[in-house]
Amino acid sequence: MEFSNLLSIAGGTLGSPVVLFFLLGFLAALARVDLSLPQPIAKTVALYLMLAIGFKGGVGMADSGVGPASIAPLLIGVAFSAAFPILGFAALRAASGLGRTDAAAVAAHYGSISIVTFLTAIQVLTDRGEQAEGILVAVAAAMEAPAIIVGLWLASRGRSETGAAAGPAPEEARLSVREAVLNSSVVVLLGALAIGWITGEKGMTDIKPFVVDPFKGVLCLFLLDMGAVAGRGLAQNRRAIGTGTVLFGLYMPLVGAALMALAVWPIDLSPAGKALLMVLAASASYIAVPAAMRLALPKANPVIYTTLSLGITFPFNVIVGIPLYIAIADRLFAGGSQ
Amino acid sequence: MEFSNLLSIAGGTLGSPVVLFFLLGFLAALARVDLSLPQPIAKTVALYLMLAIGFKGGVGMADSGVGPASIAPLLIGVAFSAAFPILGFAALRAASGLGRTDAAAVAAHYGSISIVTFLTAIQVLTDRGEQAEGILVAVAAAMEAPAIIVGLWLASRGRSETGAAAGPAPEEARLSVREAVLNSSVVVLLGALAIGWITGEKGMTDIKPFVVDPFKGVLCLFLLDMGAVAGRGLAQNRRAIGTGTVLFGLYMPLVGAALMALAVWPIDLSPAGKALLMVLAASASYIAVPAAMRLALPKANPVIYTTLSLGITFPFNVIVGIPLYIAIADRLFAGGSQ
Amino acid sequence: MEFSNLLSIAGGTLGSPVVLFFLLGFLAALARVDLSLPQPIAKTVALYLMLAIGFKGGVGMADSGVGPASIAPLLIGVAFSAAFPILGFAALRAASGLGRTDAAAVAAHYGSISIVTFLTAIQVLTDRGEQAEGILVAVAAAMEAPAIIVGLWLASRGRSETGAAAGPAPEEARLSVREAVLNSSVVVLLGALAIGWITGEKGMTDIKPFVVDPFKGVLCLFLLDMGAVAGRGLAQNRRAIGTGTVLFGLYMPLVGAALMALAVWPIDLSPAGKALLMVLAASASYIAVPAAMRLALPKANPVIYTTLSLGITFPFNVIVGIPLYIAIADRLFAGGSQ
Amino acid sequence: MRSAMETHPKVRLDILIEQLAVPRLGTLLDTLPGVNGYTILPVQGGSGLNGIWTRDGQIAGAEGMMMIWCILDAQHKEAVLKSVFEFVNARAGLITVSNVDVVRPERF
Amino acid sequence: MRSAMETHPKVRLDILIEQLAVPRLGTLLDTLPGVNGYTILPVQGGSGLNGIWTRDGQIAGAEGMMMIWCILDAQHKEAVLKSVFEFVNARAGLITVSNVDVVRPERF
Amino acid sequence: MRSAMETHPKVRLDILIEQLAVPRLGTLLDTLPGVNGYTILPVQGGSGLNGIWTRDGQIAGAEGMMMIWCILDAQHKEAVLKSVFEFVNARAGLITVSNVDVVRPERF
Ligand SMILES: Nc1ncnc2c1ncn2[C@@H]1O[C@H](COP(=O)(O)O)[C@@H](O)[C@H]1O
Ligand SMILES: Nc1ncnc2c1ncn2[C@@H]1O[C@H](COP(=O)(O)O)[C@@H](O)[C@H]1O
Ligand SMILES: Nc1ncnc2c1ncn2[C@@H]1O[C@H](COP(=O)(O)O)[C@@H](O)[C@H]1O
Ligand code: NA
Ligand code: NA
Ligand code: NA
Repeated sequence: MEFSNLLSIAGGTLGSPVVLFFLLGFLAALARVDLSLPQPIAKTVALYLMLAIGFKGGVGMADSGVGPASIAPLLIGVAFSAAFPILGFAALRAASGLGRTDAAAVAAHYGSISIVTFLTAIQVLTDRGEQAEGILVAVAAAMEAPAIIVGLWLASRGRSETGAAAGPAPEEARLSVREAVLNSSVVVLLGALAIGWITGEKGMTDIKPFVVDPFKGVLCLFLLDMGAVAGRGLAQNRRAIGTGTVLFGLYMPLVGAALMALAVWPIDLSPAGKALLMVLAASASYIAVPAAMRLALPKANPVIYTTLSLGITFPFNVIVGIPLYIAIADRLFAGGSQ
Repeated sequence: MEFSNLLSIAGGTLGSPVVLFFLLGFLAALARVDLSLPQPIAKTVALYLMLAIGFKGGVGMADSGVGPASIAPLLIGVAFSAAFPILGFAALRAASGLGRTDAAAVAAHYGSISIVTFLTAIQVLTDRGEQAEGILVAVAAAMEAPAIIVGLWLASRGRSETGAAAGPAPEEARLSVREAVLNSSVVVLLGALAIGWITGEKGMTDIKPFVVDPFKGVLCLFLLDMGAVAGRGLAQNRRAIGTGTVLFGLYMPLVGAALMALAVWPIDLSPAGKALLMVLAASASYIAVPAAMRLALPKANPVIYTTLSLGITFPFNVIVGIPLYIAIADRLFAGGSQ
Repeated sequence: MEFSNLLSIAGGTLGSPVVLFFLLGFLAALARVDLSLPQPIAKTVALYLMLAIGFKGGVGMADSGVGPASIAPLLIGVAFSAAFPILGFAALRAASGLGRTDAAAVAAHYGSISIVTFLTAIQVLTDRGEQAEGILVAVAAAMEAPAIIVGLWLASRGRSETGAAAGPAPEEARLSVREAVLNSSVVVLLGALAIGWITGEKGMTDIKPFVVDPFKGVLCLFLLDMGAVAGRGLAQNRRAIGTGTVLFGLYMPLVGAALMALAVWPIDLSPAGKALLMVLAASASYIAVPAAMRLALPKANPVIYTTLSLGITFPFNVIVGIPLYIAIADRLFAGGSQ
Repeated sequence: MRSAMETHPKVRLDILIEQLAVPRLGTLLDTLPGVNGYTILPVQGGSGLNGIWTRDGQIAGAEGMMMIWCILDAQHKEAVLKSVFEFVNARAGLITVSNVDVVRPERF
Repeated sequence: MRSAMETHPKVRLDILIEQLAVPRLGTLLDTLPGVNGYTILPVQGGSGLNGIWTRDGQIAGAEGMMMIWCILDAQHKEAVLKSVFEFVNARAGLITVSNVDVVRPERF
Repeated sequence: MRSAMETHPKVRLDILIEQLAVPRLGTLLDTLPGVNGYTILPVQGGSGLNGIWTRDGQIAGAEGMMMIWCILDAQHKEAVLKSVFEFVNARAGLITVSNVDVVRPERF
C-alpha cells in the first residue's frame, strides 16, 4: 500500500500538466529545439510566481495566525542551510574530485534552496488537496543566505593553506551575501508575504484572479522554460562534469530530504509542511547562489554548479524526488493522524 | 437569406473586439502610429496562443476520441499543402512577373498556413457557438512543412536551367525543412496537444483560468500587434510589389478556400471543421515559411513574401475571408444537416 | 466625522495591495534593491492598463449613453490643461529659481495628467463601490496635449527676449505635439474606448476575464515597478533639485485639485467623476510630456522634470493625495445628494 | 596571385542618441548622399554628466538611448559628419569616427 | 621600467548577419583555427538597400539581425575573413575589420 | 578656412564583463579621473573557453554579460586601463582599446 501510494503520487505528478510541460521543454532541448522564453519574460514570470506564492503565504499567516510553533521550522531551515554545505563539501572533495573552490561553490547550492522546486511541490500538494502553513514561504526565504555564507567560508579556508587566494576578498564576500539576501526574488517574496499578511482575506479577494486563478497555468509556462534551460545546459555541458559530480547531484537531494525528515519529525507542523521542508532540503539553488558565487568566487567554474543544480538535481526532483518525499512524509507524519 | 447570413457573419466578425483591435493596430500603422508590442512580448503571446490552442485541441481529442475519420482531414491538408504551391507558382510566373526564386518563395507561403488566421477563425466560430474537432490543430501543424519542401524544389529546378544556383544548396534545404518542422511554435502546438490529450478534462480544470478564460482578450492584444506589424509593412513597402503580385494576395486565398471546399465535401467532419480547413487553405504563412525561406533561399526578396502574406492576405482574410468562408461552409455543409 | 472619513479612506488606501506594492517597490529602491520590471514588460503592462481602462470606459459610455452633459468635463479638462501651466510657470520662476526652459518644461508636466495616478484612483473608488462616468477616460486623454502646447509656448517666449533660442524650433514643436497627441498610450486608450463603445456589454462579456478580473492584480505589479522607478530616481537625484522645486512638487497637486474642485462644482457629474477630475488636475505627466519635452526642448534638464513628477508628486498623490481628494469630493459633492 | 580577401578602407560612425530622436536621425541619414544604410543597436544604460540611467522599469521612451552604426565611404565623411553633428549636438548624444576595412567596397 | 599595461595589436571583426543564420555562423566560427570566442549583440533595427526594418512587434525570427564581435590574432585574419565572408556574402550581412589593442594577448 | 568638422583623437575602450559585476565596474569608472561617462550595451550570448551561453530563458542574472563602451582622452588611457584591467582580469571579461575621432573634444 505504501508502494502503491508512491506510485499513485508519482503517477499524479507525471500526469500533471505542470510536470508534462517541464518534460516538453526538457526533451525538446535534448532534441536541440529551444523552447525557452525571452529573458524579460522568464524573469517576469519568476517574479510573478514569487509575488503570488508570497502573497498567498501571507494571507495564510493572517488566517491561521503565526504562533510560536512557527519558530521551529524557521530555526531548522536556517540550521540545515548552514550545516548541509559542510557535508556536501566533504562529499565532493572525497568522491567527486573537485577542487576546493568548485566544491565550496557547489556545496553552497545544495545547502540553499530552489524556489521553483518548492513551487512545484506546493502545486502537487494542492492538487492532492493538502495545504501547508504560510510560514513555509518565510522558511524558504530564510534558507537562501546561510548556505552562501558557509560556502564562502569553506572556499576561503583554502587561502591560508595554499598561499594563493582561493576564497573571495572580504569585500566581495560581504557584497555577495548582501546580494543574496537582498536579491529581488527574495525581496518580492518577503514583501508580498508581508502584504498578504497585512491585507489578509480582503486583499486576497481583490487580486485572486491574478495571483491564484491563473497560477497553475503560468507555472506550466514557467516550467516549459525551466525545462528548456535545464535541458540545454545538460546537452551542452554533460561532458564537462565528471561522473562523481553527476552522482552527487542525484544522491545529495536524497540525503538532504532524509536528514530533514529526521529534523522535522518531532515538531508541530502539518504533514504537507514537513514534506515541503524535505523538498527545500533536497533542492539546490539556481537563482541566488549562482549569482553570489559568480560575484564572490569568479574563479569557480559556473558550468559545474549550474549544470549540476539545474540540469541534474532540478529534473530529478521534479520527476522523482517530489512524489517520493511526499509519499515518505505521508507515511511518516500523516500515518499517525489518520 | 444566404447573403443576409454572410452579412450577419461579417457584421458579427467586424463587431468582434478581436477584429476591431486588429483594425486599430492596422489603421494606426497606416497613420504612422506604431502600436506594436516589444518583441519579447509578441513572441511570448504567440507562444501562449499556440500552447492554449494546442492544449484545448488535445483535450477535445481526449473527449471525443480520435477515430479513423481523423485521417481524412490530415491527408487532405498535407496533400493540399504540397500541391497548392505548384498552382501558386504557375500563377505568379504567368501573371505577376516574379522571377523563379521569388515565385517559389511566395508560393510556399500560400501552400502553408497562418496559425493566427486559424486562431481568429476559431474565435469567430466559438462566438457563433460552433466548435470544430480537436484534430484540426494537428492538421494545421501538418500543413506547414510540405509547402516548404515543394517550394524549395520549385526554386531548385531553376538550377539546371540557368547554370547559376537559383535554389538552395541541399544542406541548406535540409536544415531549413528541419527548422520549419521543428520550429518552436510547431513543437509547442503539438506538445500542448499531446499534454491536453494525456491530461484531458482534469488537466483542463487545472489550467482553464490560464488557457481558456483570458484567451480571447489575449488574442485582442495579439491582433493589435499583428495589425500594427501588417500595416507598417504595407505602409513601407506597398510600392515595392507590383499590382499582379498584390492581386495574387487577394485571389489566391479565394482559390485555396474554394479548392478546399471541394476536397472536404465528401469527408466526415463538422461544418466548423470544414470551414477551418478552408481558412487554413486560404491563409498564408508568416512564421515558419518566411524563416525557412530566409535560410534556404537568401536571394529571394523577403519584402515581397512578407508584405504579401502579412500586409495583404492576412488583413483580407481577417476582415473579408473568414466570414465568407464560414458563410460558404455554413451554406454547403450545414444546410444538409439542419 | 469628516476627518475620520478622510482617515478611513486613507487607511483603506494604505491597506490596499495596490498601494502597498507601490511602497514595496519604492522603499526597496531607497534601500538600493531594484524591483523594476524589464522594460518590454513595463511597457506592455502599461499598454494593457490603457487598453483595459479605455475598454471599460467605452462600455460604460455604451451603457449609460453619452449626453451633452459629457461636454462640460471635457471642456473643463482641456481648459485646465492649457491654463494650469501658466500658473505653474509663474510659481516656478518666482519661487524655485528654475530657468525659463526648465520652468516651462516642468509646468507642462503639471498641466498634463498622469494616467497611472488616474488608474490608481479609479481602483480606490471601485474598492469603495463608486464608479465614475466612462467619459472621464476621454477627458484624461484630452488633457495631455494642451499643456504641452502651452509649455512650449512659454519656453519659446524666451527666444525674442534673449536672442538665443530657448524654445523649440517650430518644426520640432509641431512634431513633439504630434508625438504627444498620437503617442501609442493615447491611441490605445482612445482606440479601446471606441471599441468598448462599439461592442458594449457583449464585447465586455467576451474579454472580461482579460480586462477586468486580473486588472487589480496587474495594477499591483505595475505599481511595484512604478514605485521602484520613482524611488530609484529620487535616490539618485534628490540632490540635483532644489528645495523650492521639491516643494512645488508637493503644493502644486493640492493647488490643482483645489482649482478643479471649484471648476467642477456646478456641473452635472457623479461625485466619483468629480474626484477623478481633481486627481487628474493634481497629477503630473510622466509618459507623454517627458517624451515631448525631450524632443522639443532638448536643453531642458530631464533630471528635474522626471524626478519631480515621478519621484515626488506621484508618490505624494498615491499615498496622500488620492484619499484626500476623494474625501474632499465626498464631503463637497456627495453630501448634498445623500 | 592577389589575395581573394582584398579589403578596402571605409569610415565607421558610432552615434549615441536619444531613442526618441532615432526616427528623425534615420530620416536624415536616409537623405544624405553616401549613406546607404545604418544599423540601430539597443543601449541598456549609461552614465554621463547628467547622471546614471537605465532602461529597466521605464514605461515611456523618454529616457533611453540607441547606438547607430554606420559604414560609409571616406569621400562622404566630411559632409555626413557635418549634418549628423548638427543634429546630435542639439541634444544629448555622442559621435565617434574610426577607420575600418570592408570586403565589398561597392556596398558603401 | 616597462609599463604594466603593455598592449598588443589584434584584429576586430564586426559581423552583421541575419539572426536565423547566427547558430550556423557560430558553428563555423567554432571550427575556425584562431577563433577562440565571439560575442553576439542584439540589433534593434536598421535601414539598407532592402528598406527599413525593426524588431518591434515581430513574432517570428525571420526578420532581425545580430552583430557578432570577434577578436582574433592578425595571423588568422586572412583565413577567418575568407571563410566568414563566403558565409555572409551568400545572405544579407556586412563585415568590417579594424585594429584594436588588448592586454592579454594569449587569450586570442 | 578650416573645416568646421575638425575632429580630435580619443581612445575607445570596449569592455565585456559579467552583468552582475556591471554596477561595481560602473562605480569604479565613476571614480576614475578622465572617465566622464560610459555606455552599457546588452549582449545576447557568446562562445569562449567556457563554452556557449545565451540570454534566452535565463531567470537569474548569473549568466549573462554586458558590453561597456567608454570614450576617453589619451592622457588617461594608461591609468584607466590599469584599473579596469585589474577589475576585469579577476573575472570573466575582455578589454579592447582602439583609436577614434570625436568632434567635441572637451566632453571627454
Ligand atoms: N565618455 C563617454 N563614453 C561613453 N559614453 C558616454 C560618455 N559620456 C556620456 N556617455 C553616454 O551618453 C549619455 C548621456 O551623457 P550626458 O549627457 O553626459 O549625461 C550617458 O548616459 C552615456 O550613456
Ligand atoms: N552602410 C551601412 N552601415 C551600417 N549598417 C548597414 C549599412 N548598410 C546596410 N546595413 C545594415 O544591413 C541591413 C541589411 O542591409 P540591406 O541588405 O542593404 O537592406 C540593414 O537593415 C542595416 O541594418
Ligand atoms: N575572441 C573573442 N572575441 C569576442 N568575444 C569573446 C572572445 N573570447 C571570449 N569572448 C566572450 O567572452 C565570453 C567569456 O569567454 P570565456 O571566459 O573564454 O568563455 C564568451 O562567452 C564570449 O562572449
Ligand atoms: Na537544499
Ligand atoms: Na494556405
Ligand atoms: Na495635472
